[in-house]
Amino acid sequence: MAADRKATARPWEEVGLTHEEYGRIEGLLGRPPNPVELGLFGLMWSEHCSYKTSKSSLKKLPTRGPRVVQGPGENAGVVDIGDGIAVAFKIESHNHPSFIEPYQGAATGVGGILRDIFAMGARPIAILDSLRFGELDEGKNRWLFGGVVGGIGGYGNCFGCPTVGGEVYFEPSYRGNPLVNAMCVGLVDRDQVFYGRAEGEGNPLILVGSKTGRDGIHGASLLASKEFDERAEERRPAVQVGDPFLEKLLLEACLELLNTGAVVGLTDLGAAGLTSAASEMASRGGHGLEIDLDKVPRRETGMTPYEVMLSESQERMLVVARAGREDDVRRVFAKWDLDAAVVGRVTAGGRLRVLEKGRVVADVPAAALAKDAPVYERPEAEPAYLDKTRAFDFAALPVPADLAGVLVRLLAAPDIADKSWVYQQYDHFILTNTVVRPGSDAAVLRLKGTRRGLALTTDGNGRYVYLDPRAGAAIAVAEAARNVVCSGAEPLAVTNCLNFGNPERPEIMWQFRRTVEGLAEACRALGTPVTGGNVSFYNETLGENIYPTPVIGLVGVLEDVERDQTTQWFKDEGDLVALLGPLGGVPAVGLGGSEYLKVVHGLVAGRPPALDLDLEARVHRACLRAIRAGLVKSAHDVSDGGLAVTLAEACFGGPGENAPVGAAIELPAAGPVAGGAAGDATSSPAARLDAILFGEDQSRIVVSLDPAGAARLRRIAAEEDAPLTVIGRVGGQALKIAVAGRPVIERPVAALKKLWKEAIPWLMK
Amino acid sequence: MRWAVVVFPGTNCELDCHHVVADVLGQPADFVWHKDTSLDGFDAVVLPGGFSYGDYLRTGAIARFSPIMGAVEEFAAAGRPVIGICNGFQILLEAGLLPGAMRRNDNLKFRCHDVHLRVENAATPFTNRCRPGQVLRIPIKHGEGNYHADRATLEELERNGRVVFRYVAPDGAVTPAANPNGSLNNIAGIINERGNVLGMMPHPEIAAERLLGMEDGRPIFESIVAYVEGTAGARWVPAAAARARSRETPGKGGAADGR
Amino acid sequence: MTTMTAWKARVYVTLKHGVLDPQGRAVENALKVLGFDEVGDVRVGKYVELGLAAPDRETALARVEEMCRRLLANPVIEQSRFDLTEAQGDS
Amino acid sequence: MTTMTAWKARVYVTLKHGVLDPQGRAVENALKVLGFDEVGDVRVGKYVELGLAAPDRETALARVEEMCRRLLANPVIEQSRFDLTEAQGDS
Ligand SMILES: Nc1ncnc2c1ncn2[C@@H]1O[C@H](COP(=O)(O)OP(=O)(O)O)[C@@H](O)[C@H]1O
Ligand SMILES: [Mg+2]
Repeated sequence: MAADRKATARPWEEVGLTHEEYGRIEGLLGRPPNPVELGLFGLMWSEHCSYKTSKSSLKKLPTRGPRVVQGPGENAGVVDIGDGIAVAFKIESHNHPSFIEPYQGAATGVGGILRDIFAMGARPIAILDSLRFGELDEGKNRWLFGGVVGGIGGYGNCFGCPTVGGEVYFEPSYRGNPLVNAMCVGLVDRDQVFYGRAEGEGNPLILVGSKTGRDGIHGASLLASKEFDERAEERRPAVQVGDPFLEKLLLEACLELLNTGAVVGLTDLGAAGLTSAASEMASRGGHGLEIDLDKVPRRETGMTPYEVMLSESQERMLVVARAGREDDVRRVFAKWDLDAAVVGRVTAGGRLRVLEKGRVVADVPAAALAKDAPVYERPEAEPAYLDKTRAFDFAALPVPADLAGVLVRLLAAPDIADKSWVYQQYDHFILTNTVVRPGSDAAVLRLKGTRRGLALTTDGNGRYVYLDPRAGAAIAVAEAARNVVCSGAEPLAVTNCLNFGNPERPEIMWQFRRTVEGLAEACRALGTPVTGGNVSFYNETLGENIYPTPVIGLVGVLEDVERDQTTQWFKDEGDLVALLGPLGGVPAVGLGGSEYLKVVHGLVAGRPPALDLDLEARVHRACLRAIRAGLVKSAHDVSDGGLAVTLAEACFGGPGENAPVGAAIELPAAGPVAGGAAGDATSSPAARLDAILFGEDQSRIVVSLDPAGAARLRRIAAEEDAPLTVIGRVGGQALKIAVAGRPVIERPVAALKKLWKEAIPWLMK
Repeated sequence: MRWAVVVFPGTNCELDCHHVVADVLGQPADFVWHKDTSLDGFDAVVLPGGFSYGDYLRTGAIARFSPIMGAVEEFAAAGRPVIGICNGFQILLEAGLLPGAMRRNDNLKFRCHDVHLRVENAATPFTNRCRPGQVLRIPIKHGEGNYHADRATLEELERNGRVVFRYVAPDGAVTPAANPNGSLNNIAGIINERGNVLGMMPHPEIAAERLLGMEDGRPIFESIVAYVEGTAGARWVPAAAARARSRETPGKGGAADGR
Repeated sequence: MTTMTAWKARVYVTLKHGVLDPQGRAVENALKVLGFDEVGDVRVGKYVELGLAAPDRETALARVEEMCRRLLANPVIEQSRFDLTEAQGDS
Repeated sequence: MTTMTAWKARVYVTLKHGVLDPQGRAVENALKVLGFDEVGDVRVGKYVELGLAAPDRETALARVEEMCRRLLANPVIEQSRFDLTEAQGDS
């Protein structure tokens, strides 16, 4: 027996399992596992691979819908968007590897999610990235930020898939544990979707792509299933290096191969390498697999069975081909100068048998690895901090005198400031589909050969979720959908990445469950089923947890991309500016957890903005109808920084013809406030200037339109029962805002834009 | 006419170039794999952008040894049009079909954004549909576009109208701020002595459709069509003649001093 | 005041053993295609030359060592070594 | 048949003097920011290690020389030099 590790009294500990879990393995096998088998279980039953803590909660998410072709459980979700086209998409985290080696960690994160997409037979057409770091005044955070952005660009640019959107936030809570989530979207013919299934007894199992080395053994999976401590440095060799050049060849070879009809199923090798790919393929297909390790092409000599099975070498895929078609596979891969080695075959009976030099080194039921990990109902407890944050009294908060100064500070805050420092390092044009590039609410891509388009976005606000996980998670969905609606698309489906602390702490578990409930509720209300996602626990260093951070990736469809695509920038002098949705103004409804509270008052307090999902849906319908009717020249949702920041951003202009332009805005003292606990028809006396200008009340969109269309817009809003207030006009060089007839802000747009644009480059100098 | 779009391992703008030629201009176009050795039957060759061989060692350094490059050299030697875009430009430099070399961008970052290009020579096979001095808005996306050549080469390029595109401000002024990568003399594109091989860092293929918000790249492809089909005026426009025709010749001391 | 000497350091940075070196592999293949069949084991790394002033060799060694550790090499995937010589002329 | 010896070549490629080195400049600035004020004249180049088989030193030198000329360095902006040692062990 080629044992890699010395037998110890408590063998389960070395592979990160508990004594009970070890007992369960013995029960499933009917004997004690040998060291190789135990290693396989250790990885597959890790939190990262098994979802043992999150599984029961995730069942609450709505996953079905008329357009859903494939929900959670495969390499990626798939939705049908009509015209015979389906979209495959998925988001994944690479938080821990990126903390250890930001460039390679982020790069291999992108590499992994790309493979998930082409494993479905889809050609990747877009990448999005959702990032969280500690604040940029600290050198280490700048280093991480720079490295991660470099790595995402480095991989995506070379691979040749545009990175078209994403988000970045900076909060002290991510200082010891940055978040790097990458989403990929691909296109596939509706009836050409491939699945990661091993079927057909006797069919060959073929390992293609890169050679196998000792990269990342115990890498992603174990790292992501443990919290960080001072010893994190010692695990450094676990870091993998990506080769985007090879992955591009792998993509082309795989797509070419799928066209030959020689393929039964394929999957990518990600966390837990061959072990995970093989056991999942076998258990999904209801078959077994036999793998001969001597056939695995290797980069290094002297690798043990354990190392070969667990290697996380990048840029590899596992193919189940039709028997007799091996040469077709070899021929295609030879053209691309890639390895393709038959390493085994599909068997009856559902066992994963691993051989080395003719001897069986592991023999376990594939489903035991892939499906039979224990499921935990971990204890939960409401975190104590919530008593304090909820009790926050806004009455004691002074209203700043210099509101224009507040606007300037918000625009220069890194959370809100221009992100072109990031996305200019990403090729966002390649594949010639980018109709709306990064910088507007959502990216818009055309779909060649159809009239349709896709709108893509990622959203998530950890601060809101920290203050109320259920509400914060619902807001993330609502905001993502709103961004897509503003761009002219109908929200279709959601993928999500749930980044949390250590779930063995009851407070984290409480946050996690409430978050999933909030997601489920919002996805139901907005008609956007969840087709997949990823859970990343143990985002904690030395006992300090990150904000609970669900990140939503949302895909929307434009009926007619030419007609409907809409950006956030004001277009023409003389256009009307209108607010679709409530006016806001009540501090307790809109200021909790706001950027204003954080930047100006140094507070993270209150409850997140109240969200009425029914109102949200009505606003979306009204906006989309107005866009499709050709009434809307620009649409921008109100989010971080509130109405004043939204208006300023709308004035800044975008690429090409969208030059900066001013606006004159007249706001009433306060309107009726939308639903939510505190907000029930509270009348104007409670309204305050800071809440009117910087409150992040939900369900709001600023649109601009030709005055000739005002009556029609009013009619649409009334029919959809969505509040609508005309608040001003586009024109001039300055952004002027008056409330109840009193001017409160007047600044040249050029000056505001300069501060907004230069903030991040200046910090990164 | 028939277009060849050459694909090296790691090329990734081949679909984009093919799309523009075939779908936007409606021209016949084929992919040519780098292991092929012939360009017979083609009238124009595109070396698209991307990361041939991962940009390992140096950009274009390995691709230049691909079997197809022999055919590209012959094609060029026969006076037929070859356009190298971004990585294609880098390959042409490494192959010695164009003079000079690329260094990393001066800020060491990959840069993807629109730039403005001034057409310095409008009488080439690649620019005959542009006006002399016309300012085009076309994006760049590269990490190594910092053009370098020794002084003598630079002077020769400037003197003979071989600097075809220069990075400029939107109003056409040559300024340091308009230079995205540190290229000498703000050079964005150059042509060989004979005038039939162009290398440029910006990507005209992603700026050729109204729906994508940029159309200034299309005239470059249309110019090649006009040239090959003989509707560009003269069938062949040598560089010196091109200079004479161009209303606006670059300043004597090179264009670094603006216009 | 101590008198300073001018030193020249040459730093070689390579990937650690076992770390994938895609660049090395690509260069090796290219060399073979060019007919250098006798070549193997190609690794590509970084080479940094720098000048520094230090009162004595020990100090110079310690400083360069520190530069490697803090900036020039990425200890997660790279290793480094260096030579140190006294600079001739004004260097 | 000639007997072959295993050699190890270390190739150093740098930008020619007079060619501005953006990477060198960036590293120099970064070193200064980290407090290495005594540093100057930083140049960043490439370092290639390779193994080769050749009957004798002269042949090995000539082959590596040729590799540099044809592939490893771009003569327009770069210069290269190399060391050659007999490889120990099986290398
Ligand atoms: N990490 C990133 N990668 C790519 N694009 C980004 C990134 N961060 C922000 N962006 C882009 O910048 C713009 C503004 O981002 P953000 O303020 O988060 O938008 P919103 O609040 O509308 O979701 C968006 O177009 C977004 O896609
Ligand atoms: Mg938005």
